[in-house]
Amino acid sequence: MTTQTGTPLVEMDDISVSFGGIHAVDHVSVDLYPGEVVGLLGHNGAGKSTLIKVLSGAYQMDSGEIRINGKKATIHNPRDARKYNVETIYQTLALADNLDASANLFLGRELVTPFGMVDDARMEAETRKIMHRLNPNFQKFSAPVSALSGGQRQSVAIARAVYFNAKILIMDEPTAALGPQETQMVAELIQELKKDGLGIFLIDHDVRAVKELCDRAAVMKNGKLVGVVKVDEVSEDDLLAMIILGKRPEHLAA
Amino acid sequence: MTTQTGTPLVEMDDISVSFGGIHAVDHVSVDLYPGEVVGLLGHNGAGKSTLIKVLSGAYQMDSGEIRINGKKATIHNPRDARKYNVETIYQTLALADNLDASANLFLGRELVTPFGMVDDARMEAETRKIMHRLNPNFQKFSAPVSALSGGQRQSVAIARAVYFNAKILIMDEPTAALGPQETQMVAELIQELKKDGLGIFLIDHDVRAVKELCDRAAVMKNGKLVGVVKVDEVSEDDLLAMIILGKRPEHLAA
Amino acid sequence: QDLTVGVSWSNFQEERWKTDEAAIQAALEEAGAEYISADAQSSSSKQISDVESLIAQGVDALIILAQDSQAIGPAVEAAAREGIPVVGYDRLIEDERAFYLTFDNVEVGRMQARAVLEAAPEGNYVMIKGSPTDPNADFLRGGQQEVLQEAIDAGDITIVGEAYTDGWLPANAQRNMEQILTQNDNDVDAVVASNDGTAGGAVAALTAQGMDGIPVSGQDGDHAALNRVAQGTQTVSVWKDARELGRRAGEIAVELADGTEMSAIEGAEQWTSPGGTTLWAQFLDPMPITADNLDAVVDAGWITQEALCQGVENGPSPCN
Amino acid sequence: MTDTTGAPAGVPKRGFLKSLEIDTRLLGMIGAFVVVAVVFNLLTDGRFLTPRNVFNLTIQTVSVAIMATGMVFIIVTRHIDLSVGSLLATCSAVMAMLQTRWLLDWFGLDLGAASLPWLAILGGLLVGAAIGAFQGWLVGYLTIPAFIVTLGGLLIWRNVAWHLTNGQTIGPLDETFQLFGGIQGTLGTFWSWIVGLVATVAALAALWNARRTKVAHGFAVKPLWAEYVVAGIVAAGILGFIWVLTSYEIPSRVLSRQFEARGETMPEGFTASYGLPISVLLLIAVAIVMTVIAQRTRLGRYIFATGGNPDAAELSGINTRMLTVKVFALMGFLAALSAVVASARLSFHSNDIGTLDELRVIAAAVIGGTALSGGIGTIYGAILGALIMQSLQSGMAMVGVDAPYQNIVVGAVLVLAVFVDILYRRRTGD
Amino acid sequence: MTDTTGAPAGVPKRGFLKSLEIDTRLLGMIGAFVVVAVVFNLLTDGRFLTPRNVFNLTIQTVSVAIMATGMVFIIVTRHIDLSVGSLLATCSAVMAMLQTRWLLDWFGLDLGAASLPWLAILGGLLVGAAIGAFQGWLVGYLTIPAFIVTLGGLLIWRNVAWHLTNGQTIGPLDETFQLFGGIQGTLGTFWSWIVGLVATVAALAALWNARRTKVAHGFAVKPLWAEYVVAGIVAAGILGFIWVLTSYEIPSRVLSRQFEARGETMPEGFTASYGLPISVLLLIAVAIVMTVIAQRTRLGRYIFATGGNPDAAELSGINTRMLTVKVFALMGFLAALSAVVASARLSFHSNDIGTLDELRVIAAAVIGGTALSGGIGTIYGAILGALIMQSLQSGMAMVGVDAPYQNIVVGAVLVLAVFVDILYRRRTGD
Ligand SMILES: Nc1ncnc2c1ncn2[C@@H]1O[C@H](COP(=O)(O)OP(=O)(O)OP(=O)(O)O)[C@@H](O)[C@H]1O
Ligand SMILES: Nc1ncnc2c1ncn2[C@@H]1O[C@H](COP(=O)(O)OP(=O)(O)OP(=O)(O)O)[C@@H](O)[C@H]1O
Ligand SMILES: O[C@@H]1[C@@H](O)[C@H](O)OC[C@H]1O
Ligand SMILES: [Mg+2]
Ligand SMILES: [Mg+2]
Repeated sequence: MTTQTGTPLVEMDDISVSFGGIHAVDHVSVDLYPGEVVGLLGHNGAGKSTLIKVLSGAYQMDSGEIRINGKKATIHNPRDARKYNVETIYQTLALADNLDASANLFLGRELVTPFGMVDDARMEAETRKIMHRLNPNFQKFSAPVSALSGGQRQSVAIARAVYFNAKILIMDEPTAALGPQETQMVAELIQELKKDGLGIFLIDHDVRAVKELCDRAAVMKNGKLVGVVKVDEVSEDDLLAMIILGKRPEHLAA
Repeated sequence: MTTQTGTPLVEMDDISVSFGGIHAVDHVSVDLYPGEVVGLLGHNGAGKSTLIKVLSGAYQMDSGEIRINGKKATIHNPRDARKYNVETIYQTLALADNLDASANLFLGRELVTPFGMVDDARMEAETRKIMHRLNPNFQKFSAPVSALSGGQRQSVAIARAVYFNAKILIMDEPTAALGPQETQMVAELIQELKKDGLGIFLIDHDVRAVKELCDRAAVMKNGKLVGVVKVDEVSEDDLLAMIILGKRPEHLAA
Repeated sequence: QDLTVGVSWSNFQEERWKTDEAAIQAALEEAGAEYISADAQSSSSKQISDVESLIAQGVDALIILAQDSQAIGPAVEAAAREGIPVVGYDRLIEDERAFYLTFDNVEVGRMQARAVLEAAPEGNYVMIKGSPTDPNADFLRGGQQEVLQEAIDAGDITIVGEAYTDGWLPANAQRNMEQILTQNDNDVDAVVASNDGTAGGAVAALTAQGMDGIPVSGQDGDHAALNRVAQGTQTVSVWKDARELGRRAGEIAVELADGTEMSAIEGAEQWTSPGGTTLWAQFLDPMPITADNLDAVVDAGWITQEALCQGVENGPSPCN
Repeated sequence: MTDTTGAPAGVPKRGFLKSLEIDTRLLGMIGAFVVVAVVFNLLTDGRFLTPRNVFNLTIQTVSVAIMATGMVFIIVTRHIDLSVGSLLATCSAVMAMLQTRWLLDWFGLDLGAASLPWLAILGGLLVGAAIGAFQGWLVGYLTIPAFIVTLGGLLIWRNVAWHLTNGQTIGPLDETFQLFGGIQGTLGTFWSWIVGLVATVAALAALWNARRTKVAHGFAVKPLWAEYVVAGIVAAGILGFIWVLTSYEIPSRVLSRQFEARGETMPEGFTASYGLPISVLLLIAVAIVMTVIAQRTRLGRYIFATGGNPDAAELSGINTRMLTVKVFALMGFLAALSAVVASARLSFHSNDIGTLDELRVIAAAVIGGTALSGGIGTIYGAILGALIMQSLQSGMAMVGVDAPYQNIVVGAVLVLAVFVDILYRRRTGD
Repeated sequence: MTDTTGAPAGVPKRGFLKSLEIDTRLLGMIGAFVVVAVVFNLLTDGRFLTPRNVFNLTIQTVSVAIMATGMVFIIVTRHIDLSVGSLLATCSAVMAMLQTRWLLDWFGLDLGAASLPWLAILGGLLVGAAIGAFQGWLVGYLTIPAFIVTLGGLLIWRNVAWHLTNGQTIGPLDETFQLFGGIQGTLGTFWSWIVGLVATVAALAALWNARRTKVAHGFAVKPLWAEYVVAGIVAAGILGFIWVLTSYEIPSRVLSRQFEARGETMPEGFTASYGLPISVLLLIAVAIVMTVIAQRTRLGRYIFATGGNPDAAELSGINTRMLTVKVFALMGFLAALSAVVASARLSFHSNDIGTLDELRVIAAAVIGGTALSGGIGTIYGAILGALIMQSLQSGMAMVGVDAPYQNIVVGAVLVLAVFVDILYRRRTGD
């Protein structure tokens, strides 16, 4: 199916998750290589968010196995995921509304002074640096993030995910709330991170964007994996057909 | 600027809103004719949501005037807006998570029996009908909407806005969470509603979609109106330039 | 035939009631009767339920420590319906069908004031009252006033501060006392406190001003209070020997259950309450315990000499 | 809210319980109650489950249960009311003063006048609703958190009551008024059975009607045999309850006194029973009205919607501020109604009336499955919760557990009940 | 959290207050306090603001204020603790029993042994922290709402205390132990000034250091003159407070007794003052430690993040369950510390110690600006809140207002304070 060689960065093997009887994810397997972007496509409620939340530690899987660099990984909570350098940009952003951008950016990984006190000044300086690169318009450094617009908040969430030397990045509709300029910046960012050898799972409803940004695309329907395809080998319409009909395109069917 | 004739359905005239010193919307005027779709574009935090929330009664304006069918409208809260047949699909959806789809759809406008009791059975039957048209896959009628996926929830929110003979429809990024098939259905829906003579404000980040669906586009930057253009007279790049540079394209500048 | 006697307590917050309970139990055991009980936790409503439940358990006689002398009525009514005799314990029950066994609360108030007045015949007085929601607080205060009235009219004493103590809490009494002292620049000569807990709070406030030793009253014979009497920081604790009261209550309950008429109870007298109800009653004498008669509580086995004299040097007998 | 299941019609095999479509939470609570009752019955040599004790228990439960139904709405809308005990005291004080002093002074009515109790009750209910509405206004319009408003209320209203009565016990209350207290006012055997039969017929008709509506809209219905089983259980429950209450006979002493009072002599072997107390009838009426409000009216729908997502409710055009006023006013009204029952039962107004009731009422609602996070709760649950708590307390008192230990047990049961509820919700994925 | 303003450096004109960058909420609360103080001072002919009464007030405030600091963290994380008063009683009972019975029985220590009070305090603090941690575990790991857990705790721990002491008043407590009570243990003039000076120097150094850090990172700083004004206010505040406390002279009655006890006679005209009470010093230490935790440690950051958005905190890798345990354990520890102060002040343990303290503590935190919706609150606010409430109660007691009316005023002030806070937040857009 894929011609990548070597050990995959992530292997999600036969993962199942159900919520009180509903099979949200049903024996799904996908993998991800370093420097690769894998798109996750599917209708609403297909199980995309649920699948990647297993990897980011937000949900527990009922069965299946996750391997990272070929070794079995045990991820019970977001802290575990961070240990494996898995960073996530959630669909819901996951920001503490009452804290400012820098406190959110460093949440859970605060910089501290030699006495173990949090070093707000240094964190704010770092935040200014990274935000400048990501969103030069961003100025609201000392306001609580509740005062930011949807897109500004998203910028903070993205900054947080990329700042900490992630190896595996999960982006759940990262540009859903973004304007065209910001969307463009995210696209550039993804290219850059790719070059640095990160593996990226990208959930996006925009088939065109997936074709542009991703190497491979995994399509889900009703919790089941329809198939994983190389985006170069399929057309936008092929992808749409997979999403809607839940079948691999004819010419790849074998 | 626009060649529409007759009384506009909605005139928002010189509207300003500020939050503790921040001018979120700064002397903005837009109008909307029956059977017309006006797109609202702008970077994140440009003030789009704030502007339309004034019309839908969620926020109060600091200054300015709203006219509906040429008559001054006083909209202090969402109830007032409903009186003017303004319906809104909010960016945050605004569903009561603990109620099922039909209770949400009819929220605030329940069908009642002759004795004034709410008529759940009739409401569910109605809901089944409309959801079938909008999203044939939708089955979860008796589950609380908290158990629905993002897209399923969005379907409910859309259904609610169009069911009640809206005259003015506000859609704040209605397809942000939707899959391609669902997005397509919303596009078709917009066309249909247009034909019925509704006026629609559509906020969307996707310039291509705006060009396809809208008659005119209003672009905002930093709370100010950059300009209102007919989408036929501008290219996608023109629109992007307006969004990013905050200037009307040269050939329309006069 | 085995008798069962039910006791309905109003609460166990104050230290004394455990002693009362032990005494009642002992008396009942001696008479071969069974003891069952319920605690209303300071709620007159719960007390009605408690009595109903005791009746449902088939008691032959009831002893009731009423939370509220009037609101207990339906409980007495319920007992009467079943022909079960009732002993009103310690606090009045306004109902002629109940036998009243008590130390008179108004009398307790009088005793408190009397002892303080004796120690400080003139000067500025502070009245630390009980909980505003406990009717007893006003009975006590009434008794105190009776005794003090004459001296007040004569201008010998002046009441310079007066405060209810929310929930009888010592901490509240302490704060009120501190504020009254501040307000009067310490120009206070005696404190009439309505029970030992509030007296403890008042004494703590006085100690802070080096004023411990001025007359202070209390009641209940709490161990800590008797210790203060021995130390000289409290003048009087009106001791209602709960063991005596408990013993009598047990005995009377058994007699009534056996069909003895109220009038035939030894020591019973006809008495008319301030509310105008005439009922059969027996009054035990409360005993004001001062430095002069501390031996009484030790002799009675109420408190050990060791506990009474803890930290006391050269005190009154028996601490010398 | 809706009680149709999502499963497509005609699923071949369903479990027995599933077919009955009875709320398993309800079953669980009834189960818990049965366990408590049976254990205490064993410990008290069968005294706990005598008609007489059941009669006592229901009477003892009424006052807290009435308020608990109102607390369900309060908690569902994400608020809390810590003032109910104090509010009860103020209403009780008002009613007591009205019937023993004020009405006499103002209108020159005589003690014992027939209108006296009714005017007093009316006054009390008005005061309760007004104070509740005022607190609701502070919460809804001034957006002060309910916790604070009612914590303030807890302090204020208890002492207002004290002020009104000058700290005194007021009474005895009017004879007619006392009928609401419990044993002082009961329906007797005949009328109890009439009420029982009417209730049974009404319940069966409601079941039948619900089924017909579903069929009319083409929704799935449960199998007919299940319908009959449910109907049977409901009928048996209602009639059984009446049967137990009518089995508690009036002590012959009381009867003979009644005959004496009428100047007759009691026939040999004459018996009569108390039957349904008026206070319990009042509770049942409150339960039915509140359930209808919750499930069948817009008000109820809005209460639950607001609890689920206040912003969404507001954006949907619900006047959530006014709603808050209404919910608190209703709570105040019910507190006043409880005050009637509580003070009638004491036959006096006492200073301490209602003390700590806020804790009991909240505990009853929460044990009954009302979620503090809002949006979830049932009226029957709250009433059952109150009944379970009362059974525990009465049972322990009968067994002779010391009050401090009783409190420890009640505290532990409260925590445990909520924990079990959480586990249950997690399992069923609610 | 961070205290830099977002305004770009060098904005030309700013108002005076704005330049000082002093929290206007703090100013508001201090203003409210000043109004209360001045009004009572007028009503009491100048007695309210005497050094003596200020001294009393601070002592009376300590126990509630210590717990209020812990309650801030509890409420910020969107929880509530209704059990603190009962917990205080249990800790107090444990400490009283340890020093008067158990330690004597177990280790054969003698009454008056030097280690006795310390072992007792240690035991009490451990018990407090352990019970707190247990409640936190129920809340954090078993996900039972804190309202329920601590409502259960309210019932349970008060009665556990009763059980431990068998319902008796225990005391008198150890002399050394009593030093924590307030007036029984004070620093005297000399040491009070030493403490005052050290505190002043430390505060100025902290201000200076904060400025340096900002400059180093190139952030905007306030003008130097503003820096000096703030420094001046801080120094004046600290030293003024010490000055007031050291102006309260020990009544000569007490002094002469002390001389007598030492077998000396008091020199003519000899005076001495109390100075800073140890209990107040303890409160100050608690305030500083808690403020540092809130603003400068990860624990504090996580507490506020969790309050702002619990899900986000969890997804950010914060162990919010463990955090809950820690926050409740801290609350338990502080309740035990308050128990030391409260029982030492009474000089004995009484059954009902701490009754209703939960209300006072929550009220103090909330009056001090802690938002019940979580994420917002300050330590200094809670302490000021406690002080304002205590001033009201003590002032009214001085003026001779009856307890019931005091409660009415306290209830009304609580509601009013929160309302003003809401208006303030709305205006500043927080
Ligand atoms: N916490 C939950 N409890 C119950 N059901 C859930 C929960 N989260 C998701 N589901 C269900 O699991 C299924 C998959 O949901 P998921 O959010 O993974 O879909 P998705 O592919 O991300 O959809 P979208 O594109 O709309 O975000 C849906 O049917 C949804 O209703
Ligand atoms: N409730 C609020 N309080 C304070 N500031 C607000 C509030 N809502 C919006 N703002 C501010 O107002 C400005 C406009 O926000 P708005 O949500 O209208 O932007 P938008 O154009 O809808 O952006 P997006 O595309 O990200 O949704 C932003 O700077 C935002 O920070
Ligand atoms: O003995 C006292 C009792 O009479 C009163 O009612 O409550 C307080 C007790 O101290
Ligand atoms: Mg998703
Ligand atoms: Mg927006």
